[in-house]
Amino acid sequence: MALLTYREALRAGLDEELARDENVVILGEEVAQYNGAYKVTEGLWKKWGDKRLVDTPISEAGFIGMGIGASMLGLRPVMELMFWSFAYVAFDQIINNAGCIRYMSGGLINVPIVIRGPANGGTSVGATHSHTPENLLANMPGLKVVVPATAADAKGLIKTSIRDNDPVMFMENTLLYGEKWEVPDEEDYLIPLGQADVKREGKDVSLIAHGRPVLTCLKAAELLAAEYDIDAEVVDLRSIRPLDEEAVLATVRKTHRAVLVEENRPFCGIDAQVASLIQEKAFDDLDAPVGRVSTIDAPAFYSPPVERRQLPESQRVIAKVLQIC
Amino acid sequence: MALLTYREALRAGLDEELARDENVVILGEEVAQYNGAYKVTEGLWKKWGDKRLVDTPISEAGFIGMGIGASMLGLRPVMELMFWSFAYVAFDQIINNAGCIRYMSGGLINVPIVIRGPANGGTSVGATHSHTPENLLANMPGLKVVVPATAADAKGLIKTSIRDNDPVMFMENTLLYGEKWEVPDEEDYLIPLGQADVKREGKDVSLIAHGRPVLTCLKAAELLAAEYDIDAEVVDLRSIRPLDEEAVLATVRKTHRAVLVEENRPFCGIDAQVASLIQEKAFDDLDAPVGRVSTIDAPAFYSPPVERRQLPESQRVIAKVLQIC
Amino acid sequence: MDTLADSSVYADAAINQGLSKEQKISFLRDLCRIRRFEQTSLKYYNLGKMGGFLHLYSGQEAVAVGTISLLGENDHVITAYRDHGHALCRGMKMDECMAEMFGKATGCSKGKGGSMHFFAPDKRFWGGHGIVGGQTPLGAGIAYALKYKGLKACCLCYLGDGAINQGPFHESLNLAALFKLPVIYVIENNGYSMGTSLKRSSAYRGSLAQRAEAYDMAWDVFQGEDVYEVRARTQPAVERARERSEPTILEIRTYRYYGHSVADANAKKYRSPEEIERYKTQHDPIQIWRRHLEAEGLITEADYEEIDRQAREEANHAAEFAEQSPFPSDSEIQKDVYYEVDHQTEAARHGTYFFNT
Amino acid sequence: MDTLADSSVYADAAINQGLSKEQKISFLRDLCRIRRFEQTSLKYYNLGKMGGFLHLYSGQEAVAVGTISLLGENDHVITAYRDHGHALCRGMKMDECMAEMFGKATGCSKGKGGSMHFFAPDKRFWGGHGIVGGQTPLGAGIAYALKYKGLKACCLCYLGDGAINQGPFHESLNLAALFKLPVIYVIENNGYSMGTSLKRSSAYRGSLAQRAEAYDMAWDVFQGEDVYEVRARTQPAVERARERSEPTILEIRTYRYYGHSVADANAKKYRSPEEIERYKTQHDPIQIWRRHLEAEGLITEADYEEIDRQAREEANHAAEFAEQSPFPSDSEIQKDVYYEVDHQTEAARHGTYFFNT
Ligand SMILES: Cc1ncc(C[n+]2csc(CCOP(=O)(O)OP(=O)(O)O)c2C)c(N)n1
Ligand SMILES: Cc1ncc(C[n+]2csc(CCOP(=O)(O)OP(=O)(O)O)c2C)c(N)n1
Ligand SMILES: [Mg+2]
Ligand SMILES: [Mg+2]
Repeated sequence: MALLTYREALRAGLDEELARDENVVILGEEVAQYNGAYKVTEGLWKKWGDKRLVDTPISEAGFIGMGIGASMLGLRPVMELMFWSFAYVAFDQIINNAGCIRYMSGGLINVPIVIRGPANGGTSVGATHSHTPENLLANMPGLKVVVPATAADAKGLIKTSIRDNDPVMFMENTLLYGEKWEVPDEEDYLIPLGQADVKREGKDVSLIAHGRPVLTCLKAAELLAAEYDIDAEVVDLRSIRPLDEEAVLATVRKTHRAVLVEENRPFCGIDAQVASLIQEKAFDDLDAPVGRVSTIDAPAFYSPPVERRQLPESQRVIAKVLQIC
Repeated sequence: MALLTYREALRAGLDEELARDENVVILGEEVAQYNGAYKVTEGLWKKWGDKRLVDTPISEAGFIGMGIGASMLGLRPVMELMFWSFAYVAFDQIINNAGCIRYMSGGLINVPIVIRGPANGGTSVGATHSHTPENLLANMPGLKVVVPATAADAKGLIKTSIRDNDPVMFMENTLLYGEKWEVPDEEDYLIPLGQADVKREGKDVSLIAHGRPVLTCLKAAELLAAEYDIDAEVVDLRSIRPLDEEAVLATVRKTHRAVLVEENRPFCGIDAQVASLIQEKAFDDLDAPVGRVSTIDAPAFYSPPVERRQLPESQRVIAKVLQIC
Repeated sequence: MDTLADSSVYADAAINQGLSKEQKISFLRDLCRIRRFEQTSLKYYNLGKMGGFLHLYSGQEAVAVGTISLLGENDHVITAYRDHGHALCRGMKMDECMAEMFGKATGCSKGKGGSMHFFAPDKRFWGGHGIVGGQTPLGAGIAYALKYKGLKACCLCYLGDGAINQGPFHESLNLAALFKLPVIYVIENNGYSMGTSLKRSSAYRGSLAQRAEAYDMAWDVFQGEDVYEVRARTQPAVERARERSEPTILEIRTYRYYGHSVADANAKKYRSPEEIERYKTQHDPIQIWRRHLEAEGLITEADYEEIDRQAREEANHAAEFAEQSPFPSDSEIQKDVYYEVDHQTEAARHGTYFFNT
Repeated sequence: MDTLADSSVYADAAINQGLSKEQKISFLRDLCRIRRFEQTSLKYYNLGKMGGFLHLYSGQEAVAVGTISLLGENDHVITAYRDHGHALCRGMKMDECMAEMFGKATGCSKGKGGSMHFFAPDKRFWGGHGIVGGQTPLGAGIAYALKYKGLKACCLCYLGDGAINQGPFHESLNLAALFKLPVIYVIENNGYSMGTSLKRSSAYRGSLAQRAEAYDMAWDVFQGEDVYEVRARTQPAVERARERSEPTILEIRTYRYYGHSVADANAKKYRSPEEIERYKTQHDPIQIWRRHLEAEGLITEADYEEIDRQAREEANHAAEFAEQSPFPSDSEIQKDVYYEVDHQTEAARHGTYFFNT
């Protein structure tokens, strides 16, 4: 296995899919000549040229809508949002066109697009640039939502997402781009959507998360083991819609306690749905209420040290675990 | 008390606030000369003239952003979306400008706007016109969200919303516009935001809802009483953010069972949050899992008879109650 | 203004000179079919057989018939919610369209789309879109795909005069001009967006189409009541798209006889009855075309009556078909949401897709 | 091109003829203050004292200084994330601005906004906005409020050359022209949106400002390196707004010395070092203005050095102030979200506002 950064793993996935299918085209602001604002697409323009890597104007509604239209004719546009926060200027195109056209046409059309880019806080870019809209998008039947937490998952999931015939919203994390993980070397490393991953086995409590909070949970789990003799299981949802409900219920049935950790703001966050699911389908398995740890409920604070504490830190995860264990 | 339609009650509220405060201005497509697509503003242009009632082009991002800008200088724009479904073309203005400017300015600015219009299914206008985005908007700290279910609530809440110094998202219902209710005659009938209303007292199970599903619950409650001898309490949230958590917990502590009913699509719907709240804060009071009844999870079906069944019907509410009682 | 005389210059245009008698008659047939289809829809809508909105195209028929008549094998069409005319011109059947409006399982979208959402990808017709202006980036995207695939082809993307003030349209114009996309934006300027006249919704110099200059794009503006004129003035744009892969804005002046939708309670308030009457009597696209064909000796009055009768009959038959078709079953609700789920593919083997409560 | 000679026509413009020595020197002071403020920010940014992005305005100073110098009591300003120059010109203090970038409680936004989000409503400065083009409807709205209140005033709304391709900007233009709003859109055309040159992002005829014609709106395009020129060419727009309540687009050609933001790894790839050097030596707004004042005998070289020294000192002092200021406490996180909650009003007595987990 090679040690790759999250960014390199994504790039390798994109590169392989560009090679595999000539209908794959990468569109977005600064993705080509500039090599990507966060360098995910570095070198791809040089390798694949103007047709496959396309720099767009700052017109998210326009170019995402354009990609949706092109996908109806069989292209497979992979569109980069420099930040997922900018999705809101294109929200109608995403919800109503990508999300509804298949349905409204009675299944005559499908929209095989991927929209990808970072969605996270923690880099002091302020309220408008720190949105994590996975809950807003996963609310919409017709869309799929994926949030990889490691380099290997990033690679396996981006490849699957590009091959998927439905619109996939793929959310990355600027704080992970430079982090390294082992990534399997196999020719076609694919991870199916809808499959959670137990990132750490444990028996006392389930920590369920997606994206960077998975790493926070792993850190918390180590501390819980070392300092409190609590053996936490860490489940990475990976894919939000489809959601691996089985895996969620399985871990809860095993540990009987769950703490859900996410970067979403809490009101109607992903973990509201997961908590609702657990209490509905594993009511009798629960020995305590499901705990939640989210971003502290306010727009993103700019000031670096404060923003760090606004995010779900491992200390807050531990405190919540201790509260219910 | 006068018997008014929901539409008339809203209009009376708007009219009174136009009279009370010269900074109140109503903006939107067809609100003035055409009298409103759903006739909510009928007669107001004739009475108040071009300055106070303003027809806009079909530019939701533009005119809502314009209203936000004007509100920073003290105007109090009340902006009609012909359907809340069209909010998505203005989503960035709503989330990032209305929702974040106060925060990013450290409290120097406030945005006293109201955005109002219908958000509901049930009239066969198809997937793109049937969105109920209260969950998406209430996710955002900085925004307030209100969903009145009766004429009296509509009047009392629209007046409060206009006077509120924060941005209020006010969601009405085309199926209710023509329905009649008693509306108090008092000079200044105001209902505070954040106050739920027990629309029917009961002791066996709590039906918690907002908007038109409140009426569905009332109907279900009658049937439950008549046919199953189950005495249901019906709690109308009225305001989603702020949310009357006390009222939710109080009714659950009283009945020990809850069924949540909404028109939202289920994944991360309002009721995911309410279920999460109940299981967290009233865990030991629950005798059964919290049940949920939502719109059947798909984009809105056009065909009238099918769409009716896609929405949360009283039969589905009753079935869910019987399941947990 | 004598429309017939004026338009002789258009009749003589090369693109019209090459028309066969059959083709010309088929245009008349299409004009009549659209009109009769909509009159029948209106009747059943008023009988409560349909839900939602019904936006009638009556009065604007020559725009769809004229522009779409120029298209070939690889050309594509997309439009807004006032889509009956374009759909029929693209070869969709009255049966499937009428059944769609009745909300029946036999509808073109299985009853999931309704009047605003007719689709026929096999006929290169991509809807039918309800969000004002929302289809305009899709139109650019279709053109993008055509160019990507190296086809000499174009996409006609229609929008209303009110839709031009949606931001995504402007983003699309810049993209189309910058990337040289073979898309033709056809503004069907019927003078009103719901109850708002053009002057009250748009600031512009000269014409709406002239906004194209902001993007250094070609444009034209003309009347849309005479199929000859529509074809003659649209053809250069089609050629520009096919041959040079360049976009165009066409503004075609037209008129709708009915209100914005059938539910438009003010239909006769913001426009005078005289104005409506004038259009119906002096500018009706069917009658103008019919007079052309009669003057050219291609049809007699009886022929016209017969064509119209057939159109009416076809529409009535479609209504009967729709009436007799079954409603979709409830099990249809969660179909056609995800391709992979519908096709039970490997990709759909994991996880929950629908969150039923 | 000899800028000084060419610009004598601007120096002689009435609006510049009326300037006092003090005013002219104050412009020099502002130019230097912006430059020094940013150089100091850059230093501390590179030391890791700030988070997020730092978009420097260096090279563009004459645009903010020139345009804002024309404003009076009731006029307003709003801009994008490259906001340091406009903020200082509007009278914001270096201390509060620097502290904001350091994320300190003493910052103008209490450390909640950062570099992109300076605000000073008391100085009629409305930000500092991070979403490209997102401020443009707000600019129309400020103008709307001015008109509503019957004030003879204008709003200057700045945006970049890349921002013109955001749909909401076009919606704003139509609204501004249709409603006759006293807003002046100033496109600060520095030739690039991040790494994308103008030609690769925008299709246009003649100039970006000319897109105004699509809305029958007035426009002008000119160089932004000489305060005289900027004032002389901006003044008619200000008058048009104040006297006739009509909007304008001004495109002001300018240049940024640094990359898009300090994090721009490619800052020297998409532009040649020669290009950057040429601007710095031949088109620097500070040096151009300084030479004017020296040529007019208003200042000596020593005066300039002293003004510049003071600016540097002020900036250093601001950094010290920022360094020594405390960080906000965590209890600040849920403040400034809702007005009613912050003020503990009657309106906030009911319900839960924050959903803490
Ligand atoms: C974004 C959006 N805003 C508002 C509407 C409601 N609406 C539907 S059609 C229409 C008028 C459009 O007029 P025009 O573009 O001239 O087309 P026409 O109806 O005349 O064909 C409006 C306001 C909508 N569907 N979408
Ligand atoms: C809607 C949106 N899309 C993308 C971005 C990322 N972004 C920030 S600035 C910028 C370039 C803007 O260039 P321009 O308008 O020319 O202004 P300049 O930076 O040159 O002052 C981009 C792409 C954003 N902030 N908002
Ligand atoms: Mg129209
Ligand atoms: Mg620029």
